[in-house]
Amino acid sequence: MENLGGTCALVAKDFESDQAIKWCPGCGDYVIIKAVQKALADLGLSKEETVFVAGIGCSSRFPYYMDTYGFHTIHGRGAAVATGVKIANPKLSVWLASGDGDSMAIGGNHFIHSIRRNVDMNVILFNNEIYGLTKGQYSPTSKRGIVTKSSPHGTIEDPFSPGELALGSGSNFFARVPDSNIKLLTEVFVASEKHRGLSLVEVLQNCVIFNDKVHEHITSKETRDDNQLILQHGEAMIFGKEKNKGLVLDGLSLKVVTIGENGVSESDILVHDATTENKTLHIMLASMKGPDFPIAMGVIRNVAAPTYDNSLHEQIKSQAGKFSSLDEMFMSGNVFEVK
Amino acid sequence: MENLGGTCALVAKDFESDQAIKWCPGCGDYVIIKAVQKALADLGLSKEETVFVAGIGCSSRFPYYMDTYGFHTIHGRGAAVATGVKIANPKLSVWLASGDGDSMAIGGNHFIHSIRRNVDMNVILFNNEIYGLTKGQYSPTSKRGIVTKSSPHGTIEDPFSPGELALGSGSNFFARVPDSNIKLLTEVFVASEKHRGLSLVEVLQNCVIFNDKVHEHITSKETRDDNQLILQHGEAMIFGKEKNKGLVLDGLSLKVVTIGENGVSESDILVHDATTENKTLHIMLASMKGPDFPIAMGVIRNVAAPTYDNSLHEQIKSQAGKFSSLDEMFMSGNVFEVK
Amino acid sequence: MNKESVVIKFAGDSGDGMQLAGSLFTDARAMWGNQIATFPDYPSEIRAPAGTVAGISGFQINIGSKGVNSPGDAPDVLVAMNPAALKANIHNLPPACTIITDRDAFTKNSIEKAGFKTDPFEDNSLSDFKVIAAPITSLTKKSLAHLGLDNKSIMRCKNMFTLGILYWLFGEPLDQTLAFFDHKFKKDPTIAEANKIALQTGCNYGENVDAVVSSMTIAPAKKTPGTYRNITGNQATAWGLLAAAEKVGRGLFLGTYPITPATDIFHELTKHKWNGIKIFQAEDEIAGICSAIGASFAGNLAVTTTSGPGMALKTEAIGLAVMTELPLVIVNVQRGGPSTGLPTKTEQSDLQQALYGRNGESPLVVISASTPADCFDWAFEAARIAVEHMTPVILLTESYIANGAEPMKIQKMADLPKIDVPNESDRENWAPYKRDAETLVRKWIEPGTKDFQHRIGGLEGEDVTGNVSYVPENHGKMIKLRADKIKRVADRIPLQRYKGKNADDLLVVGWGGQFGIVLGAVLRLQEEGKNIAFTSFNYIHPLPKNTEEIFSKFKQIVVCELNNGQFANYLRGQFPHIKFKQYNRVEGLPFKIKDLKAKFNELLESK
Amino acid sequence: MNKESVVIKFAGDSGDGMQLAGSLFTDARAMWGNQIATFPDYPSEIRAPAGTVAGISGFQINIGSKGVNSPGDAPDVLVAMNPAALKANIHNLPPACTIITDRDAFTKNSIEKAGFKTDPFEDNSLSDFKVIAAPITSLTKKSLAHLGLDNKSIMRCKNMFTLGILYWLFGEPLDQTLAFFDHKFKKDPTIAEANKIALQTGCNYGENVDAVVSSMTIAPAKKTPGTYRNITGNQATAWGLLAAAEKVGRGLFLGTYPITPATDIFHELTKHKWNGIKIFQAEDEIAGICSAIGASFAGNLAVTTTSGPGMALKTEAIGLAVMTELPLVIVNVQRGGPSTGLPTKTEQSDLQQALYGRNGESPLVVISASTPADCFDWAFEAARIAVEHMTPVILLTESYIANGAEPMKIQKMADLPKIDVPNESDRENWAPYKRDAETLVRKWIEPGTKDFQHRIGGLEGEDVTGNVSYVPENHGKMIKLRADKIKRVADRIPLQRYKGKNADDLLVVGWGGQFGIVLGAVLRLQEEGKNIAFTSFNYIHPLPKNTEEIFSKFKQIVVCELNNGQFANYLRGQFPHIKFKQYNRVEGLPFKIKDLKAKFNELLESK
Ligand SMILES: Cc1ncc(C[n+]2csc(CCOP(=O)(O)OP(=O)(O)O)c2C)c(N)n1
Ligand SMILES: Cc1ncc(C[n+]2csc(CCOP(=O)(O)OP(=O)(O)O)c2C)c(N)n1
Ligand code: SF4
Ligand code: SF4
Ligand SMILES: [Mg+2]
Ligand SMILES: [Mg+2]
Repeated sequence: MENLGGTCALVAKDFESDQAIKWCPGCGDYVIIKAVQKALADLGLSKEETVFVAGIGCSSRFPYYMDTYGFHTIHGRGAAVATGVKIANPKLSVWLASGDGDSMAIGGNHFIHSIRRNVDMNVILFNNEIYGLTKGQYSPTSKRGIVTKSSPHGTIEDPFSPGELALGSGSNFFARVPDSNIKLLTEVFVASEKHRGLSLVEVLQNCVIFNDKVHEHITSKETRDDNQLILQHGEAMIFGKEKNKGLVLDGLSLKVVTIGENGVSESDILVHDATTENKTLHIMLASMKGPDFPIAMGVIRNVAAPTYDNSLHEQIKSQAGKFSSLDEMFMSGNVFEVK
Repeated sequence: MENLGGTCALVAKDFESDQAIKWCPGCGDYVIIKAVQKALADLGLSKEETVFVAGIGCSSRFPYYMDTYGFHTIHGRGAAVATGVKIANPKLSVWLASGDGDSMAIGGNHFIHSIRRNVDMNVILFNNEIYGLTKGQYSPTSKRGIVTKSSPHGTIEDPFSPGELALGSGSNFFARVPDSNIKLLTEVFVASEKHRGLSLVEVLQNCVIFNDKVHEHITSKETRDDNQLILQHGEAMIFGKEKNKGLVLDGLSLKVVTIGENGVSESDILVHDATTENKTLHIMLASMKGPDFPIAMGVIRNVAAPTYDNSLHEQIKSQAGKFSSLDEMFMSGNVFEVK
Repeated sequence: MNKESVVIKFAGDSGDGMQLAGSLFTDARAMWGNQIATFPDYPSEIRAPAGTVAGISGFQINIGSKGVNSPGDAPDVLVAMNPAALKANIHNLPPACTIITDRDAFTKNSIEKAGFKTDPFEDNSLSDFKVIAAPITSLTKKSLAHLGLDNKSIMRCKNMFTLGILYWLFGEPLDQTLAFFDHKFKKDPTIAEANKIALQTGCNYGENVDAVVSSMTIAPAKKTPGTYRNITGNQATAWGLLAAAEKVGRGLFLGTYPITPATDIFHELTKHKWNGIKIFQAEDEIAGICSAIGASFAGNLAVTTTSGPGMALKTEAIGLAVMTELPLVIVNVQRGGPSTGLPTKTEQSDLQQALYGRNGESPLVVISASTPADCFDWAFEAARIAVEHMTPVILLTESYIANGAEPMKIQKMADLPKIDVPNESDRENWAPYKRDAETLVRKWIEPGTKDFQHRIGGLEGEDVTGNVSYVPENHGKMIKLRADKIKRVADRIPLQRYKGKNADDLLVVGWGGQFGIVLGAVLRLQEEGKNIAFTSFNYIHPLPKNTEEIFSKFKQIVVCELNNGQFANYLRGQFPHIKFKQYNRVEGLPFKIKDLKAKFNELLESK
Repeated sequence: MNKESVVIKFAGDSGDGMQLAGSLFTDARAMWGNQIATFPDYPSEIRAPAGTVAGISGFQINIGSKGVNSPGDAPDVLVAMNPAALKANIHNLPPACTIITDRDAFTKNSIEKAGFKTDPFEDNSLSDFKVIAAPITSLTKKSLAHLGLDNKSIMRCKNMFTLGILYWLFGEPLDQTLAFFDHKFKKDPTIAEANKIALQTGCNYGENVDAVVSSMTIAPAKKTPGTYRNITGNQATAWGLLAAAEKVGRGLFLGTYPITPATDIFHELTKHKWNGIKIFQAEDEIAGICSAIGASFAGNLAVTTTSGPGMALKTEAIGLAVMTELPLVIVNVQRGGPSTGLPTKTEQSDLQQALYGRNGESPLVVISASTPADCFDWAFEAARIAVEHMTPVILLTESYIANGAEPMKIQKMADLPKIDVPNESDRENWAPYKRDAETLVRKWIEPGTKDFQHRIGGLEGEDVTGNVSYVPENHGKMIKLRADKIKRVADRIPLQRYKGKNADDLLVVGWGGQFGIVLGAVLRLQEEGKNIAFTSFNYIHPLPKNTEEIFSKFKQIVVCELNNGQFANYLRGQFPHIKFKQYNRVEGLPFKIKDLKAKFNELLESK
């Protein structure tokens, strides 16, 4: 294999594989893959050093559509496979595409442990609050009461909040994005790849067939400005159609205020610090729910911490030289000669 | 089987089975089982309506030593088995005995899901920060850097904080107790059983063989008063040998202050509210770490919420009468006669 | 034309409503009294790209007055809603086949997208067939124009127009289906009206315009008198479990996790909470089975349902159920493997996994169902054995019968056998692992029962007491007891039967859901006067007691299965001195009668 | 007394340091040139109650100048540190056995706790044996009194006092062991001194005081010249993997989760980070194997290690490795089953699980090791086959050889065979599932390699391209290709050998870690002039090509295994026309030579 020399920057389209995409027309996954391809190009990553791993689910077909290395594994185990890939070859940029069922139901254990270990990889959580591929059963992120094929009388369990679960597991990078905002998606994917350690990006994804419009109140043109708070590190937490609403602290709770009302001015509004170790506010932001609060979007937490793969390779280095060869090691200790 | 009439209240000893206990002399598990037996007696529970389920591990031998119904299942799956027991017969008082490896390593998924669903059971997490039964490998709660049989050069991963993981999973009852305080243990077990829904009690347990004294700085006679904050609902968060230290809020962080110094008086100290829905302070308390902070003990969170088992049986009731019998159901819809 | 049986295949895009059209036709014919067998075949993508062969969804029905043992090899009538649907099936059409298709759908574009090089209407490739090329799209539009519906809703009625043509072809009265629309679209009378008009117009179209094919009639089948309904294997499995639970009388618990093609059992059961059943959608397959084991310990009839990869995850827990000797029904609706494999296709390749896929010596009972309707009986039987013998029972069905449908005679609860629950009330003489002398079965105590507190677990237990024991001799004894207990299940199951004369040359052996097809092939050869017999196994482990006796009557034995010979291999282990030949296909599809006949003829000649 | 081989068993409480005493004695005898085989046997509780039979930990050693194929059936010398240790072993002592015991430990209390009804020193029950009842506790105390140690530290030296007696008995020089103490307790010279004194005093005690038994000497064994070391099976497995990884040249990855009795492989490997190996302690067995599959995809030689219940959890992922045709070594150190079973005991009952425990048709390679030392070779061979044939390989060892030790001749890396990695550099002619014409092996590309980007997965893939395919014929073809690829592994493994003459009556067949014991039994019968031969299988699937040829030479074949006949059943499926008899034990213990001899004699006579 020959590198013909000359690096020629890739564009988003270069990351498309030759396989026809088989998602339903209108599925939110289409925008997500476009954004990922754009982000890879923006990051200047090469095809061969990029690996997409996935579990099983509609969203987990992702690797087939990317002209990179790819592994469509088994249901829920993508995070464990990706961990092995990254440890084996830390030079690779490792991405995991996984549904809410794949990561939060059957794959829950690997999800929390890979976050805890802080393996350097980018996890894209396609949260459509439903099992798409198996045709519409409720998932661990489905809202209480939802009627689905497997809950004809409504569910009786509260969902996980992916951000809260991740932060409870020790997450250092958590972001949330709606599938409708390709610009923010791209931005967040770029940030996630730049972050060393496990970066979790929850995408609010629409499944047109089995859970259509589940995120509509957050993402629709009419309501999105009022129902989304797009966080930017170092900027005030302001939102609303008129950009006049903001968040302030009220004891240990958040409060929505209107700038210009009740003497509130812009400088009273909380400023987002994604990089602070203290996770209290990050948890509060991640757990904000409508209708009283906007949904926090963008990078909520982005904190530097040692990565598992790096520490592992450091530890290997620190042990180097203990023996000069296997032959030497085999001969060390209690050996004896037979003549 | 005949009930000879007359309820004769049971004492702790009545809950001991006829099997010889095989834990190592000095193992923290001995105190825990005593406290559980005491709590059962205090609660007035009967032997036959109490079920102990466990996974695999030293601690998971627990059911054999209790004269109740008991099930020593397989590694990590106790929570799932207990869920089935409780749903099948909600009248039973269901307890799960599980180690840090059993619940937080292999059993992590069932751990977070049973918390999320809020199945009414009492989970005792024996946290000795080590795999005891397999003779001393580090566990997901072992502190970074610990040297064990499986980490001769020290571990390179941060542990889970059981309380933070549980609260991130939606926990409504979380308590922490050292294995050395039988009174507090008993109190907390009683509270845990009284709480409807999943109650998680983390016991800081000493493994004399493979991780001796890991909690020593928290539990030793000399240091415990300064290093433990024993929370009581409705009471101020005061601790210290001289009962003159307390916690106050400093923005979104906690701060240790001394009563009588810098103008701090007892009324400035935070008062513990275990029952508030807002989990911000509960998370902050659960995540306090030494040496700057005391370790929070007692019931940290105790919030009422619908239980899974109850909702399930309510839903069953709501469906009653749709058909009067299976025969009727079989004959409903498109049937046809062949003569 | 009066026929004994006809195979009809509906094919179209996932959005074309072929499954519904197929079901309605099936229901109508079943009412008329035909024998029916159906076989849906859909792509594994939710909505694969419209108009491509990969996106075609199919539904095959065999209806007849006799001899309907399978959905049939190849269609006599093909409904192809577009070029891709034609393309996907054309290689499998017998010469005289009738094709009903939408002439409007054959645009240059769509012909290309389907992968045809040239227009099949123009290149002579349809000349072997009788073609009804109705302008379905335009006629449906025209007939519904007055209703003021949007285009999408109108297009959704094309399937009913097509069904109308089919009703005409078979001389099927429309009333029942018209009534169905009124019921189904109660809330939207315009849509009901639209469907009714489309059906009627399609039927008229057949009568008025097209004279190429003569209509077909099929006499009603001779059936045991009774009340019937069409049912899929998955639905029948669910109902069998419901019936068994009522006989056991301790409540039904299902712990499961969705997986194709088993999920419909779960979907069906969850509708029946009115009956008091407890349904738990678990976080994964392991929690599914473990919750069921917990429920079984707590005294419920417990069930877990899955398919191959999910089964793999359950094997550790199955071992626990073996060790603790708790009743448990494990349903594996087999699909194409290995690994994720072919999730929507059929196969019989999980047999070895069921028999052997656990650590240690862990014997249990394995049974299988033969047809969609008898899934009811075998699910019931699985539960009976589980409870009466205190053991996990694996019930193997397969995609082919799980999704296929046929008429089922509805049984009265009172007529179903009773299930003997190993209850115990004598505390004095009881111990957790004390056994019935004859069956070696231990008792099933419900927690909550006073004075019967006891502990069980996955460590080896002492004989009788169940206390943990590391004594070598005890382990040897328990290993033997567990094995013998399962062997003795054979004392309480019926003897194996076979169809054919004793002096026959060739015994065809099958198992599970390929029953109907293999039977069909054998019956035809018997009609041709060949010396051939057939036996199909439902009890797999243990085998019926007379199995060896049957085998020894025949000169040649051939075992037919959709795998590489798993049952044949198992039989070799059981009956080392008997010779078994094999016939195997592993293509994700059911057998074909013509292939089986060819194989059997070859064996008969080679003798 | 000059003996060919002697079996010694150390037995005491877990805290008595029996494993250390045993190891020191083993090392000393190995240096002297004896053949050695050891077998530790410990309770499954960490520290079961002291002084009870359940808490007794054992370590058995067989040392000899020839014919040491196993740790032996029963001890010639028993070291019993207390009444419970005596009680646990007394039923298994041959008449002339020498017992070394601590007279001080036989208090009324402890005699009762051990479960003796009366004091064995007084009720005549020791009269068959030669007893050295030394006052070990008091003499150890006395001899160390001057050192100023606490009581606990003094009591810890009792094992060395006892060892001293043993050294005297075998005329073993003390120097090496004394030097060992200096090294081991470098940091604590007083402790070193104490151990040295205890050893010396014990030896003196033998020499001076006790004249009942004569001392024993064993000549050095005749061995291939070379450098040796004592090694356990688990350690040897780890080293074999290290060696193979160096030959593969792409780095070693271990993904694992602790489980008895496999954990020591992990413990051993994790010490060798200096060699660049990557060790991942996963959250569970599933993550263990899945991380290994990821590492294999990324180009590393990947390994996962476990025991039965962990194996059950890995079966779904093994199917993925089969489907994606990635190299992977899966080590199962078998223990007693089913379920949690007998975690510290030995068994061979996971063979069927290895062969069949997956959904779908998923063929892979299964091999096994025979002795502690040859675990090195078989681990190496597992890796070679995995890489050269792009397949998961299951290596079965068992508790008995995994924890047992014997001297291993140290091999030079340069002398080990090379491993051919299926690399590819020709992009033009490459495709993910393009195969070598002869072996059917696909290429192993490392992600990071430019222009070789590709995607693999668990869905059925198209021949050559690997693109997802639902085409029935393709599935059939792939099923066959995967099976054939594994069959062709037999082209590249050595032929099976056997020990015996062609005209022999009885062929004894074994497999795995019971090799030494079965061999021992056969050799003795051969010495007695019996017509008996022996063959033990390491390659289990596929079998060596001449297997059938060997089998057909013998009148009778008996398959011996520690399960209910799993290998025998497998052989019946492979060779339907050959008759296999069985000899099985499932008691958590290795075979005993005397039982085997009895069985073989019975067969030889019954012919
Ligand atoms: C072991 C196993 N269990 C179950 C399944 C069936 N299954 C496939 S995908 C899926 C869930 C899909 O939901 P999600 O992960 O949210 O992905 P989506 O399809 O919604 O993108 C399930 C249950 C499987 N393939 N393997
Ligand atoms: C499937 C399976 N994997 C691994 C094991 C081995 N194993 C038994 S207990 C245990 C961990 C014990 O640690 P913990 O749960 O913390 O309990 P402790 O012994 O410390 O009380 C392990 C790894 C097992 N029995 N089963
Ligand atoms: S079913 Fe839903 S998630 Fe799956 S491809 Fe279709 S729209 Fe997307
Ligand atoms: S090993 Fe540790 S946890 Fe286990 S019984 Fe002994 S002291 Fe307790
Ligand atoms: Mg989803
Ligand atoms: Mg532990």
